[in-house]
Amino acid sequence: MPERELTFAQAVREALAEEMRRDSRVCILGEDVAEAGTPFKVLSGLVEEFGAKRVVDTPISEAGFTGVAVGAAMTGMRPVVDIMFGDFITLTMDQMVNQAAKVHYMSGGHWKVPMVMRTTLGATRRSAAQHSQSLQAWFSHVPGLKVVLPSTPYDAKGLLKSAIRDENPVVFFEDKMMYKLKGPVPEDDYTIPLGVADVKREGDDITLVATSSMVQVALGAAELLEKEGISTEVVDPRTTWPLDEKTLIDSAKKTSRVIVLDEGYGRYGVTAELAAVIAEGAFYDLDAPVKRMGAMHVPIPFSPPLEDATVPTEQTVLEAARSMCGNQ
Amino acid sequence: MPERELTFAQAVREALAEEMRRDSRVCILGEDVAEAGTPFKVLSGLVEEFGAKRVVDTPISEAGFTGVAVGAAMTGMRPVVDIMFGDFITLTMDQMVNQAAKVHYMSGGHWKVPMVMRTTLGATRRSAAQHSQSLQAWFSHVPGLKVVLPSTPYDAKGLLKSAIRDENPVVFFEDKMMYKLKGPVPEDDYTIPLGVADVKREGDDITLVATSSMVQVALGAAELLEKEGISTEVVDPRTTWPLDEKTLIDSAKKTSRVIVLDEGYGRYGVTAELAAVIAEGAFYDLDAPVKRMGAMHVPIPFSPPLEDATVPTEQTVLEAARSMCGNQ
Amino acid sequence: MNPVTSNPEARESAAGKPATEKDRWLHAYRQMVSIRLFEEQVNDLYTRALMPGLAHLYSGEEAVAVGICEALRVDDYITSTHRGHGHCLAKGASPDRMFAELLGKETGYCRGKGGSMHIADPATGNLGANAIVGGSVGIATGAAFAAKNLGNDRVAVCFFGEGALGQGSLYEVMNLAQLWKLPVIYVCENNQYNEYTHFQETTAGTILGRAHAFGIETDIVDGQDVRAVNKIAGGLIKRARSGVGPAFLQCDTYRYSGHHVGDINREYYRSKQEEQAWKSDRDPIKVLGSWLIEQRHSDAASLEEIWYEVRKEMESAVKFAIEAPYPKVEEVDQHVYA
Amino acid sequence: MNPVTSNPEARESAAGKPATEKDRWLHAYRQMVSIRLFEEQVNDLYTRALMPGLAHLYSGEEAVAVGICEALRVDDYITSTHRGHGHCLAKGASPDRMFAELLGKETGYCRGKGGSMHIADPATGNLGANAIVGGSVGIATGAAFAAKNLGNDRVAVCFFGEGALGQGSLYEVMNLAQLWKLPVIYVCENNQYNEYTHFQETTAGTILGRAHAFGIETDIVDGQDVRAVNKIAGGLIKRARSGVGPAFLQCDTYRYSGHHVGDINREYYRSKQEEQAWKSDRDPIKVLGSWLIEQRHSDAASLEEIWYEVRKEMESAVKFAIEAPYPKVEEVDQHVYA
Ligand SMILES: Cc1ncc(C[n+]2csc(CCOP(=O)(O)OP(=O)(O)O)c2C)c(N)n1
Ligand SMILES: Cc1ncc(C[n+]2csc(CCOP(=O)(O)OP(=O)(O)O)c2C)c(N)n1
Ligand SMILES: [Mg+2]
Ligand SMILES: [Mg+2]
Repeated sequence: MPERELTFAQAVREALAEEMRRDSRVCILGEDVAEAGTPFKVLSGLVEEFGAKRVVDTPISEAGFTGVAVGAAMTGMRPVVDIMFGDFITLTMDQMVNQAAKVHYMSGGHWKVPMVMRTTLGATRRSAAQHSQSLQAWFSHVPGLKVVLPSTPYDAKGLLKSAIRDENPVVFFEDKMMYKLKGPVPEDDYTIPLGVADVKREGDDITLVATSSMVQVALGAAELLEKEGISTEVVDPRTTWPLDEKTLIDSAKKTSRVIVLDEGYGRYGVTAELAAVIAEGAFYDLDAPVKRMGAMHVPIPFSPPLEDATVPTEQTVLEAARSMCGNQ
Repeated sequence: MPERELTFAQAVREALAEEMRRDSRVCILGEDVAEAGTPFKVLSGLVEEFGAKRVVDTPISEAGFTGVAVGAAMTGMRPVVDIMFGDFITLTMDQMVNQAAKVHYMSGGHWKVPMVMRTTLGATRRSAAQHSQSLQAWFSHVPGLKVVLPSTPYDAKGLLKSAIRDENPVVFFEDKMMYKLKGPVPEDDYTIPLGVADVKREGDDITLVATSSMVQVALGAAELLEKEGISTEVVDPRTTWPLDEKTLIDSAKKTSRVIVLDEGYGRYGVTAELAAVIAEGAFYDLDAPVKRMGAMHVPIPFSPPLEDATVPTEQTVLEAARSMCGNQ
Repeated sequence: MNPVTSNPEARESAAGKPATEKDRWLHAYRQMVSIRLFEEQVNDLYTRALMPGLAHLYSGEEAVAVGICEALRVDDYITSTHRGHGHCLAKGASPDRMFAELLGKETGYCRGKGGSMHIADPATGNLGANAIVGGSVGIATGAAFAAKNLGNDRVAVCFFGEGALGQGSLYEVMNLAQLWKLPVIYVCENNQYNEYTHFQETTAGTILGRAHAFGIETDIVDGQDVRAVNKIAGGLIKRARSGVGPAFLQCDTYRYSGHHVGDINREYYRSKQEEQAWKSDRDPIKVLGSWLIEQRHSDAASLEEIWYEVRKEMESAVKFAIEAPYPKVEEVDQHVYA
Repeated sequence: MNPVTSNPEARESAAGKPATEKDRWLHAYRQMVSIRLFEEQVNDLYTRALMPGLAHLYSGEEAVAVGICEALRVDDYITSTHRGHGHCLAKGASPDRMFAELLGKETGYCRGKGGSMHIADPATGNLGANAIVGGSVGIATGAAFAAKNLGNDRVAVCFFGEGALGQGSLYEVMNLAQLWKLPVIYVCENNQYNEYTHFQETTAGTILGRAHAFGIETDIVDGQDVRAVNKIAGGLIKRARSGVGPAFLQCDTYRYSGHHVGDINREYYRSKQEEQAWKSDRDPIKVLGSWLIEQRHSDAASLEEIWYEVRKEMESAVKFAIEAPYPKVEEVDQHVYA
């Protein structure tokens, strides 16, 4: 029997539906999540199955309904909030960082906040500076939060189910450009633990450590590199926190050359932490400095030729890898 | 004539007073900034000199008055907003990141936002998890913002004057524990350019790159190391963005051993970027991996013995440096 | 091509000089037609796949932007929204540079860096459209703060959809504006929907009560009647300019199209009949046109002529934009810092 | 030592069983005295440099917390503020574990990790004090959301100072609460000052108008009269519990001390006369005491006896806390994740 394929969006929806069937405390809060199924149509059909009490349309009040989710999570629900564009997490930082992330600790372990925030990342949709950011570095910086960055439909389903079952606040970033990407997704009730990296492709000459949207870019670049005789390993941390340092470092030790890729702004971003961890852990094995590739340090421009220049592509990764391997 | 000494708080106040005298467009907005002169008393006396139209008490509306400052800056004022505790920047992220940082770029260079946000950082005041954070990494991650971390009264005055004269939104972090620290401050109208690191102490065996509160810790550790025969260089980037990479890398090349120190959470924080930059730039000169020291990855606890364990101290830096230099 | 410079009546009225009743309303008519036909072109560019991304059309709501901007001076400020083309045009922007911006071209208002949702224009006091719902309420209030502090007598108008009533920052800044008696007018364009949800499902209590709570002067107007909007706005603007303080104006209106150009099948959230009723009974351009004819300020043929002229203008503006070059890629990291 | 478990009347009243009028108000009296004397000890710990950091005293405001919490069940929820000791005690927390928390000790409610501003206690439905002004409005509303969805009939009370009216999130959640008819009561403790600024300088319009805007049931009460608070709160809580929806209660009150224990010289923002007038004319404990005596529910000596007993209790609670051990340093990274 051929493996079943789902799109990334379908995988997310299936994870939610399965968890909502399994546990009546799971509910969804967000703007246009019900009949509209979100502007990206990721949630289509859920309100029909679970009703408007569990798939709840909210006003445009990101701080407000995120705060409500924190309180609801503390008192017996398992809310999943939907923040349409990752750029709008700016409005929820107090609730996520000063409240959700700290409640368990500040209460000496008494209260828990089992909630999930689903939001998006990624540029190149011609949506300009306020609808194109990839701000996962901020949440990754905050103790008390977990941060998930799925890169395939398979991972999306398994990781989202783990996130919903987790007893802590988890932020789940979905790449908008990936919603239509297809891939095999088992019908089973499988979960993928948070904090375990995945080697998406094995190789010997160079490691590409990539998150979310950049995993597909890395895999594409690996194909091209293969033709040039460069064997490329692609490692996907899958969660920036908890971080599976060992898998990253082991791969770096094996290949001795590493490029880290993340679609957030390059400066003070996810790539900095990953590079620092690898540079420290594989110090004596590296042949060259770890190279970082992220979004250019500019607000994302609207104009297509400019926007395209801000994000790493298969081509720019290929060139960087080639030059690192001395095949320039 | 002996050099004049001021406290850090006095230096900040003097910079503000001088700039307000020089330029009538400079005004201050914040909670209890007028008669109370802020809870830290940093602004005492300013309302008496400049009046309540220029030193403006606001309601407890961080998002609101930050937004007002953005608009006022675009239309001819040069506002300085006061966010009492750095933890409250969570409430201003949309205005700072989606608005202030992007207005110039999104408008194709037409509008400018010459504003300053002054806020605080630092733990060990027994203020617990919501009043002790050092969140400079977030703003450093955002193109369009500049981020200043003064470590001495002298730097505070010179850097704040530059920040106020800058045509861009600048975030200025003051260490609460440093307000009473004294140091020489000239009476002149001097400025310190943003983006120029300062070698606070020269040395040959190891480099401590430290920001804000950690500079004093690094200097203290350097004294102790001196007694053990380890010559320590202390480099203060002074601004995390723009970042003076060259001075950091040059020092690393010289000493070949580096510890980076910042009071923010260690994970995905400022130390990650500084370490990554140095590991890349001085790759062939480093004798050991760059070591990072930041706040422990926990919400800051209230209990004194616990809180004290979360932050690097002279002693822990000493030990790390000692072991790095092989003098264990 | 820029209405502000090309149209003497507009200049005079903007400068506070009384133009004749007839000239004023004919100008308003032309402005509304400009917006309508601008949006027609935008939709066309989208369906022809010539426009990158999406856009949110203002068709149906023209009387709000025009009624209010006709009561403003050219040096007064506005802030606008994701549905901002109407505000920009009404405040005096040129269609050619707007289209260029929508196509990401170098001659666009923002050199292509902003796109549809971020058009800004210092020359007409346009502080910029904003893609964050409620994102500009602080900016508009800040412009009013500056006007008051710098002692010029400018006024700032903050346009926002009724969806922005969900954003807490609106309440924060209304409090500040009233405490400090700032010359800012909050204009709530109640087009009945927040994206795909009727506003009554997201709005407890009343819209005006939200401003009234802060002691702010409030009013409500039929947003399809440009003369009514203009009259009420004129009074509130005069009041604000004189230093009495802010105001909040609810304009009831309707967007003819989907939430954005791609929102085609929308019967799950509103009926075709409802859309049709607004278009046939309450179209702002028809309403003003009938009045102009009734008053003998114009006749059907002359009005037709305006449509014809504006359509030509829009066509050539689109052509200008299509032919314009993209910015050079090297520009990508310019304008990050001033 | 825990008032909830040690005091049968309280348990009964909390369980909804009617206690006698006399017993109810004597219990309320004791609760208010507990808060007053707790805060006396806190100030003392501060001046003796035994307490790390600062604390915000509730003295003067006792009738609000007690009046409201006496109308709640033990399984109802509250959220509290930086000035939270009164809410915690009124909801049933034990002074000993509270003092331990204030000193950062392992036996504290939060194992010393929270301190004065973060006391939380699941056993009494206390979701936690919050050091972010307005930071808990979402949490309280969320607890009400859960209560409604889980079909239990709990109510959530959100205590906040009038300074929190400056925070936009309050308006966001009041809208949600009213739309969804959630069982949450927003209790605005108007003690006249936001830190060092009189609330009239920061509050345009009216306090009640802020909730009225959303169609929320509102009321105002003399926050120095515990019986009045209790009566009005009782009605609103009953209403909320029955599913009718949220309410907003303004309690006018006064803090006797500075903003925090270190705020000693405060004449630049309020006069000694003003402070004295509230203390002598409107002290909530005196007000209730006089009534108890008038009604012959008690006499001066019996009331005196309550003070004596409570003082002893507080002294031993402080002693417990001082003698308690700090948490082990290894605990520092426990409880980051559940
Ligand atoms: C803070 C924020 N949340 C959500 C969105 C997504 N969004 C864009 S427009 C819109 C609806 C806005 O409705 P309204 O304010 O009534 O304006 P209209 O589109 O009707 O003109 C939403 C939810 C956004 N841009 N910003
Ligand atoms: C968001 C936020 N801004 C500022 C502060 C600093 N702060 C602590 S208490 C306080 C005043 C609060 O006044 P009010 O809400 O009336 O409570 P009260 O102290 O009078 O009980 C301020 C400004 C804070 N803790 N949180
Ligand atoms: Mg609308
Ligand atoms: Mg108060």
